[in-house]
Amino acid sequence: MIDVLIVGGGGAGLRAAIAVAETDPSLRVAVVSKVYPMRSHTVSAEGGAAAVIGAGDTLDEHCYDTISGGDWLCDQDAVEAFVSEAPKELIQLEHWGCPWSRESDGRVAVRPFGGMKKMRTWYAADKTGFHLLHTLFQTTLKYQDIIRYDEWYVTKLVVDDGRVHGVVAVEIRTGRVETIPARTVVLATGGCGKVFPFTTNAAIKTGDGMALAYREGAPLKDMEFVQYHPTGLPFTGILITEAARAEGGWLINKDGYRYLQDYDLGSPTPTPKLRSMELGPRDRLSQAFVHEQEKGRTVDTPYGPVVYLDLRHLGESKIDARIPFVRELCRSYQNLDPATDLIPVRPVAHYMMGGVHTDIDGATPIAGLFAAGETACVSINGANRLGSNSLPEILVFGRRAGIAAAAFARSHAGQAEASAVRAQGADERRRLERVRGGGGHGERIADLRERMQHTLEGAAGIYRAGDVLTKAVDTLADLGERAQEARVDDSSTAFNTELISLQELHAMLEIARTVVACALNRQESRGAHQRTDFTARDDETYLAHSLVHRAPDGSPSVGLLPVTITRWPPGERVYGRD
Amino acid sequence: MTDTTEAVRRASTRTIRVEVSRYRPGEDAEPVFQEYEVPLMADWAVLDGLNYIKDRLDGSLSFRWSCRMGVCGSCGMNVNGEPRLTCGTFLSEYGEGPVRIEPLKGFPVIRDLVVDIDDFLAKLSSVRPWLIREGEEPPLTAEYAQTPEQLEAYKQYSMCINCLLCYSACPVYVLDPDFLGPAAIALAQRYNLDSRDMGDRFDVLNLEDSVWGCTFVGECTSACPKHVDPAEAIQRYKLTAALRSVLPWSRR
Amino acid sequence: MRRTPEPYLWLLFSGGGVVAALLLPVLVLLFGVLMPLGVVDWPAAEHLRALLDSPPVRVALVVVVVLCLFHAAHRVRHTSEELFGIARFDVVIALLCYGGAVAGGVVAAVLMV
Amino acid sequence: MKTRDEVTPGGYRPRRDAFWFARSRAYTVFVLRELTSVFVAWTVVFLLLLVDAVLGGSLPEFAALAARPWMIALNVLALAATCFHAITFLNLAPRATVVRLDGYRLPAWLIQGGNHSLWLAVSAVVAFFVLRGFQ
Ligand SMILES: Cc1cc2nc3c(=O)[nH]c(=O)nc-3n(C[C@H](O)[C@H](O)[C@H](O)COP(=O)(O)OP(=O)(O)OC[C@H]3O[C@@H](n4cnc5c(N)ncnc54)[C@H](O)[C@@H]3O)c2cc1C
Ligand code: SF4
Ligand code: F3S
Ligand code: FES
Repeated sequence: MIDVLIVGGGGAGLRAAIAVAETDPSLRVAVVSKVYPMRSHTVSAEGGAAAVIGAGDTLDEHCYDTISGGDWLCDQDAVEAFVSEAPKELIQLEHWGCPWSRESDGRVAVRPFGGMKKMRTWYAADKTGFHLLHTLFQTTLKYQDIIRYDEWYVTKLVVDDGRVHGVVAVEIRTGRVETIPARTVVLATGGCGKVFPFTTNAAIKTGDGMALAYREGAPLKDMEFVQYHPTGLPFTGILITEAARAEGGWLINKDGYRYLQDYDLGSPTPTPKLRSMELGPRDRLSQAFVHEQEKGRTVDTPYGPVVYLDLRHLGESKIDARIPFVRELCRSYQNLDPATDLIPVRPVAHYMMGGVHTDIDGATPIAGLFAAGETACVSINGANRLGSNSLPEILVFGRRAGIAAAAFARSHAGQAEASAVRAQGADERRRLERVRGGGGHGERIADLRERMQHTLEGAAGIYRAGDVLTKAVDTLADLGERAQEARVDDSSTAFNTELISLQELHAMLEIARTVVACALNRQESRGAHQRTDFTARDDETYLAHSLVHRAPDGSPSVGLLPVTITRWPPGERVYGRD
Repeated sequence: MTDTTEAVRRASTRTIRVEVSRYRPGEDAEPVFQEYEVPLMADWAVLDGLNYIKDRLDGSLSFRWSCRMGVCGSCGMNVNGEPRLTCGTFLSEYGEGPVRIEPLKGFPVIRDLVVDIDDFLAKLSSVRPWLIREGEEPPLTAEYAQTPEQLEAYKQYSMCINCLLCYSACPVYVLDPDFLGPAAIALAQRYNLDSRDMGDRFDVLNLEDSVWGCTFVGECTSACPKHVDPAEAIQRYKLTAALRSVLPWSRR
Repeated sequence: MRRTPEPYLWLLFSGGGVVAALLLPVLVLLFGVLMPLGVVDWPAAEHLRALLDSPPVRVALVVVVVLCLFHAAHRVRHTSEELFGIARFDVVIALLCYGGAVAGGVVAAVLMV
Repeated sequence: MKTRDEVTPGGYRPRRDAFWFARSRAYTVFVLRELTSVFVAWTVVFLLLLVDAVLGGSLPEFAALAARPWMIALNVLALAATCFHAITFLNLAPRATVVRLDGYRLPAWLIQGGNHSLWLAVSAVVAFFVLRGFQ
């Protein structure tokens, strides 16, 4: 019997595992991950991690930036906890060996970031997530007792009587389906960017954890808030980090004009100014792109309209010192050199602000079930996450969830395995074996996936409209049914990736429906959620989280939950004017 | 890749032949090549070609991938005889084709293009790849100081994405799977050379199957997509270990 | 901890590699190619003898011979194992290779005293 | 942290490739580099014969042996091999000896340049001592 079973070996999952191992070495901890932990998507985070360290910066300012950046939809108690614990977490990472970039006197260096009033973003060149994840992974190797289930895919949470009892998972390598009983489960499965066609997210970001919890009755929160990052490479969707703008990069349209000045984001200065122009928040920058496109001031390419990111004036040595990965990516994937060429960029789906509804310790409404990281919604990101807040978030709340789960496991020890658990496990095994046995002769998984992605992009992109959303509700429900009959070519038990892709498709369809339902329900514009038919923010009705439950017929049913406001009453979001 | 049908609709009619090694345990005695015609798109990486096959032609093809930006390390395969990251190798590099895709050499094949890397993970942990400190853990109020020069001393060795191309390129490893191998040794050096580390990995590195197994073929370094230069890491440790052996009082 | 002779062998191998690199090409060039071809004349026997008579040169020669032979022995051992996949006979091969080097060293020493 | 203990099926292990060294240019160059050591050994043997001849007063016989065509051919090969050895060995040296001054790493070309200059200097000195004998 596992005491704390962590689903996900990314930053949040590994941080949780270490937290449990450190608080109580007698507990049995396991990490189940569908890819080897160091392949998790945390690895591709580039820009940095925010935490107040420097003199002249205060916790309150970080809180304010986060809350105003989130258009006042953040729970302020959660933000305060997050901001005050973030520095400790980043120092802890340093003590574990993370190669943070340094000042010449040996202190950790910080850089500016979008929407932040102070320089507080720690970075390891522009491979912050890579170094963070590898440091965490290598540190976990120290804890001999943590059990790893590498390349196991969790298909179901076993929940009985409002309490979690473990998971059902497939060992991808052998195809064996096993029930892993556990006193507590921590979901740390990351985001769901793959519900969109054009995304910075890796293939594995399919929202599995959200779907797992949602199917068992846990609500999802704020699913309409999807972040578009303003600077993705066309075609691949590879991210050009915000650090490129923080180091002084400019966004220009086809006339070479720094167009952000036309969208209430301040006026251009030669060197970057905090909370202004290119260092405005992502939602506003991505929205500005859409307006430029409408004005015909973007450049058409085979992969859609683009604007340019101009780094040429930074010079080769600064680019190599601060953002070498940007140069590496541009060279290999775009065949250009940012030191001499303009980089074509366009907004790209990047981050899910919403997720499994949890309290400040990662607890969900299902007893024993916790969630942390991008898969959870605590919520500190509100209607728009600030760049570099997510990495500290996975650490702070990964740790909190781990500790809370450990406490829960201790106080609920000695519980026997229920027969209901075995029955659920057996049902799930039969279902999976049926699918693998050549079940389904309908459409191809890839076709259904593309239909879903396009439906979602059309309905729940940067701008949304009620009528399109309404149509999307039906399209997605229909796709959900067709996916039950999807064609599976692969009947092998060994490393059957098609079986996994189908499970991921089911999860994504589940998530996509909640995104559309929440977007339809929120009749206002706030942060990353912009309705063309309700253009104003409406604090009267919608200063509240969306909470979506799965109805017995599988359709999402949306309600509202008040936002926790402590010290920062809702105000106007001001960028570039001070 | 964003959208295959879109892209393919815009495509020219040119295609390229891709020969993929297929192996299903229990069914095939040994791998066989299967051929597919894939649209030859200017921007397509080899991985995009494989995804095209999986999505459109044959859903039963198995391979690993994730980030599609050269940083997760999961898509290493043997492309026309060379170990490559398939997300960073472009079909257009192979002109008229054909392109031959095989699993990474030197590892047991689990299925099609998927190899067993558990042995590498065990090796990775064996070198104690974490920061070793002595004494009390200091409070979480201040970082350990480290100057940019001290960072530079090990930075390169910290860039390894565990893609295993170096193992596949190293004839010593391919002949002798017990060899600790380039990436694991480079990682040990990453910590050895970190000014914050107080540990000592002499016991695991100064072994016949460890640094002394390397005959300095140097192909690990040529294959490495992240410029880690494991060959250098190993030779440097040979010198360290040799000096330490003759001068027992000299540590590091 | 398991003790291994490899560090010492490697030091001998490396030292031999350096010595061989610095000295051998010029020596084969002179004695093996240019003189036999008549491009340069053979030096007088007495001159060479005089050179060899100086004790430092004698000692140096023994050292050079031993190091270079060790270098060769080490490489031949590893390469033959890799080339023919016979690493399981390592002990025998090592004995043969290093044994040869030691024998060469003994011959040199005998000549010199 | 450890992986879950389970016996998993072995998977397919390809047979040993007997001709691996012919599979890529780089491997072939590597094997050639290693095989220079055979000529290093030969050169040492040749020099020992020379020393023996000098000390035993049979230098003319030795000179005659050395002038046989097959002997010259062998020594031309030995010359090529020892030069190849010298170049590769001296070029690779900076990989093991990373020199740092003031925290900055001495570039490889500097060390290699130094090594090669040393090689030339030593060769010149040796040639000088050997050839000084006949003027
Ligand atoms: C390109 C890019 C750049 C970014 N840059 C930054 C940045 O500079 N700063 C910042 O703060 N944030 C950044 N972010 C956001 C941040 O990286 C992510 O939000 C964060 O890493 C998520 O971490 P996680 O631990 O929640 O999930 P992940 O790292 O995504 O891990 C998810 C884990 O769950 C496992 N898993 C998922 N489903 C299953 C299943 N069904 N069964 C078993 N295991 C499963 C996976 O194997 C994986 O191990 C960036 C994101 C992207 C995409
Ligand atoms: S050293 Fe280079 S080739 Fe080897 S695993 Fe690391 S990144 Fe890959
Ligand atoms: S290729 Fe192999 S032999 Fe050594 S230098 Fe690299 S590990
Ligand atoms: S897919 Fe991640 S490295 Fe290629």
